[in-house]
Amino acid sequence: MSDPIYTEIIIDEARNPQNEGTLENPDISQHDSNPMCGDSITLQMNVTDDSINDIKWSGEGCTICKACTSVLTQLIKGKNIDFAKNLKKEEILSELGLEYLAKQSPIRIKCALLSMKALKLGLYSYLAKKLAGSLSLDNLKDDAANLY
Amino acid sequence: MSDPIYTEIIIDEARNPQNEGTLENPDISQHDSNPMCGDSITLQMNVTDDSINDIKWSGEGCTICKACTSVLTQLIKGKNIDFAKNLKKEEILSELGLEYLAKQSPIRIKCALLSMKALKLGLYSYLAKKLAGSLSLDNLKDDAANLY
Amino acid sequence: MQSIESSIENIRKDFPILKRKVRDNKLLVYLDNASTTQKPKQVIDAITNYYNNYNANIHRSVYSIAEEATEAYERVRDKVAKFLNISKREEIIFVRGTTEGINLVAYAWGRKYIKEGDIIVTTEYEHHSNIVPWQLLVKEKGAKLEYIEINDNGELILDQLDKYLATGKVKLVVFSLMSNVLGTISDAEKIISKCHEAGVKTLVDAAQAVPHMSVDVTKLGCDFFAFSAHKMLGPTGIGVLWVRKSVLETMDPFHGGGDMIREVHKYETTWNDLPYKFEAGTPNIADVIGFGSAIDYLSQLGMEAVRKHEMELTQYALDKMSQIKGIVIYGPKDVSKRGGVISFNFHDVHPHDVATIVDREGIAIRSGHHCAQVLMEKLNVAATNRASFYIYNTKQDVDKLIQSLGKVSELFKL
Amino acid sequence: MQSIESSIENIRKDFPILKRKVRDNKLLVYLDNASTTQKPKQVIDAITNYYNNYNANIHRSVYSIAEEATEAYERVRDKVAKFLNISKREEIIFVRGTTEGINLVAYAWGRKYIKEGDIIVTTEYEHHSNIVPWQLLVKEKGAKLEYIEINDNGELILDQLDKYLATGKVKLVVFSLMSNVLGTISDAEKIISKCHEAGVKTLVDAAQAVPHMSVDVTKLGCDFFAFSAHKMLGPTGIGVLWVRKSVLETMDPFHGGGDMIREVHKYETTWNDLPYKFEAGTPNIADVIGFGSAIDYLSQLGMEAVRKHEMELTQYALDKMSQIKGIVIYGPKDVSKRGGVISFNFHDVHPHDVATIVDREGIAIRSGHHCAQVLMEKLNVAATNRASFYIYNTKQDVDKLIQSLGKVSELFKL
Ligand SMILES: Cc1ncc(COP(=O)(O)O)c(C=O)c1O
Ligand SMILES: Cc1ncc(COP(=O)(O)O)c(C=O)c1O
Repeated sequence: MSDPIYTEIIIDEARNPQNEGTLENPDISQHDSNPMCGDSITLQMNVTDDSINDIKWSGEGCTICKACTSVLTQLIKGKNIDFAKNLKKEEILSELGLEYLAKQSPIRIKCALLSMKALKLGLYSYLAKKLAGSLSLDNLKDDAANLY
Repeated sequence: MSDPIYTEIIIDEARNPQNEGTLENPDISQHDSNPMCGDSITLQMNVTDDSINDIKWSGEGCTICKACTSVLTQLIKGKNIDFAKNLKKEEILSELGLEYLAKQSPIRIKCALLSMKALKLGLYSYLAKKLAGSLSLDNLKDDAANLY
Repeated sequence: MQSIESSIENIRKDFPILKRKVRDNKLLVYLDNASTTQKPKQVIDAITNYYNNYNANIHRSVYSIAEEATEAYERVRDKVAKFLNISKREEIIFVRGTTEGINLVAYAWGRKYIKEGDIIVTTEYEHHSNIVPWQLLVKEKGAKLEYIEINDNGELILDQLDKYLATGKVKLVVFSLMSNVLGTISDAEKIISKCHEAGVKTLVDAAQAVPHMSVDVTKLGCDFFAFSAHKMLGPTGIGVLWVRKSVLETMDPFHGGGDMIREVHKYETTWNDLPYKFEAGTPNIADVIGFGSAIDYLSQLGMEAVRKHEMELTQYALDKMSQIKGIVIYGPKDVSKRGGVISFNFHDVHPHDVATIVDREGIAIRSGHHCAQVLMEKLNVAATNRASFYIYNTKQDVDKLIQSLGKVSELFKL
Repeated sequence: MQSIESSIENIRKDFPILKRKVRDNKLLVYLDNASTTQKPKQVIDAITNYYNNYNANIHRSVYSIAEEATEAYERVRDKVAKFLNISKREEIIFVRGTTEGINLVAYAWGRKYIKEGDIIVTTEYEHHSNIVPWQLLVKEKGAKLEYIEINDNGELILDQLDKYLATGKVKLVVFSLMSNVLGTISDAEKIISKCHEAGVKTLVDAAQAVPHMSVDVTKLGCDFFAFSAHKMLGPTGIGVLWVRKSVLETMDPFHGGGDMIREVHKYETTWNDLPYKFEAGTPNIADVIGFGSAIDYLSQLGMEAVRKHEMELTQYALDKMSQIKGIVIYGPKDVSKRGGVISFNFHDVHPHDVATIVDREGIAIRSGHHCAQVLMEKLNVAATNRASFYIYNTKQDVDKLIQSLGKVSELFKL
């Protein structure tokens, strides 16, 4: 039987995830959880000059959740906020060969994208505080709401 | 087509019901209604020396309800309380040839027995007040509850 | 879009119960559609197919049939959204029916926002489910319930709404989009725009409207909107409460339990996203899926065609019935202002007796107060007879009813 | 009474879904019965038969099919009464499920009788539906929620109940008759008798018990008792709340609407007899009727036989599972003290991953918090895997599970 989900890459990524931990005084700290399974992630970021110069995550999650979170943090780290704002779910999924999850498994897709949801919500709160009232932020909240 | 329910007897009894009206100072006055159809009957009685020496009814009802109420009041009037306490539904139904209602029409049976329910409940309240605490009354409330 | 009339034989074939014989071998003529409608085999099959092939609890598990069930369930939410032109799927809450929907609003919104001295306005032609929850609420809160009365034509006297709104105390106006007794279609646009101006929230009881005419919730502009699947070809036990998102977001949860939570701790709990916050416990999965088929069925016919068919039948029936000796017919005369619900009485013959006599011919009409006792009091009757139509009814059905009603006049020598 | 084992092939034939192939053409092995059970064709047929032959609203009309529907609906109330040894049919209220049943108690009894400073006692192994409604209630009333903890064997530490009762402030004790995660069967007799002595009311969540063992409500002696049809071969969307009559009579109505009233006037309303006072609106008629068939099916098998079959399977599974590398199994070891629900975890592999791997073989187990996050916190895990059995499961099903769990150890190199 083929088990395309549990490839060596994913298991390894989840076993040795990058950027696990917490930040001292994060500029952004966003918690989110999946009420179905209990996956629960906190994402923390430091921002300098519109650039995400540090990112850490902590929490509990399944192999898919952890692997995706690890990949997400690697993609984001050092990039500027606009990059993170516009990051698409497909970019995370394709890194791990999980594109088909979006179609085949409406339930497991939530594991894969939980950290992305936290990212979008965290950015939303951060930017909303900075630029209170700016309309250009609305898509972030919607993005988060419509991820899955 | 045969219409065994709407015999001339029943239509006549309902068109010219006996004992319709109200009493001045009734010893017993009991209202009951059928939430399904809106049938609504008040039964009033005067009791002297354990005998029901007057009985009147008022309210709204269908042909079956009115005919049965008329028959019930005729059966009860002048009888003693024990007779009324022990009156069986079959006695009312058979007077009008409606025995089969109990089996065939669980809904219309309520029309036929609404006044009997009021009778039993009215007696219960009356006797309960007189002989507060007496156990021998319990069957009346149960009778009323289990009529249909 | 095809007319219903031209395809009625095919439509009737979809409803197995229409072949049913009742009483002395009489073919069933079902004219109690305002109470509940019959179900096409497509709806029944959808339920059976769920149980036979992918029955599983939803939102909770990763295995194959659970995913299929979750997908199918959530797809119905999208169907409801499309059917009623609702743009946000998360505004749609599945409930048991209109009654639960309205009670949910009374508990989860009303108990939070209705205060002593406030006024809730309802109407004289409401179903009990749009009166009793408000009676309970105003009693608890020391608020007041007021009624918009109806005129002799069975229409709401909207000037009375102005009077209540002018007090500045009204917090909520509730009304039925179509009366289940008189058939009257409320002037929703006017009511809601008056309320908007006054900053007052509106609840629409659409139990009789959604099944019988095209409804656009976005255009309507109300805040709460409830209806039942079983009155529109769907299964019993399921219905919809729609709440405008900005309002829904301010509401406390109703039932506590599984699926409506995000995180439960011993002494504190956080809530799930909308709409799940309001769908506690295992939902009625099979019937939601059956309901989806009912929406498909109606969508395919087209709600304009449904409305047209019913208007024709109603006009035909009103014309014929008004000629029967001793009959009184309630509600608007103009079929463009009413749905396919005809309430009537015979002088001196109780509706129950009428229904029983008609039933002997296999014809199912309803007699009683139709859960509208306030209206009965207004009409000064204890009960009425009611015939109500749907997509599978024909002029022959009406003819049979008329003939049978003639017997009533005869038997009771009217 | 025949054993289930001897007739299992016939039993399995009654469940159409057991022929279903999932994923890569694997035969479905359904082991998520604590979540919801599969339905025999008898239940599905009862629903279909209702819609095809006598679909009508109940309690309201005099025509033939309405009478048939009313009869069939009410007969199920009698079946429930007989199945659980309840002597008064009017104590039985049809609700959507356990969750609605418990919430009904919280609203219609709790809001009336729970006051500031009162204590409600629940347990650490409750389902969210027996925690969250009480959290909401105590928050509203300024009361307190306390927990009976569990010991290492997954059993309630009943001394803690004594401690709470000794305060004299406890008004209600709620507990699950069988844990949906650990399978633990509560010592209901002891709990209820302690509460009786203290004059404290008790609520039993029987969602996991009624489907799997013989229960005698009269003997139990509690005041409230709730369970769901969908966990005992019945349809989704229906369940039962039983309330002792002397308590039910003191309760305010819950939902307002049709059927629960006696007389509605503009400003005051009187209530219908029990149980109708608590069944507002069109009920889930079809599913009540389907539920009746489920009760018939289980009665015919005999609940003792059901329990025996599950004990055998559970023992078999516990023996085999405990040999798997890297596995932890929760709950009592003694099968006479537990139901057929086995929760387990692998060191270092998240339950979601386990369920997904097992699902690839067509095996449906549940992974997650099982709506018991308070218990998860106690067990110090985010989630567990859970396999749960029912009458159609076989030792072969268990073997397949064991084999597939072996693959987890392999894949993750445990
Ligand atoms: C012990 C227990 N209580 C309550 C429930 C809730 O039942 P339902 O979702 O049918 O309302 C469940 C099932 O999920 C359960 O296992
Ligand atoms: C106008 C109206 N509102 C509400 C209801 C109640 O709907 P349900 O009984 O499905 O909750 C009905 C139907 O009985 C109705 O006709």
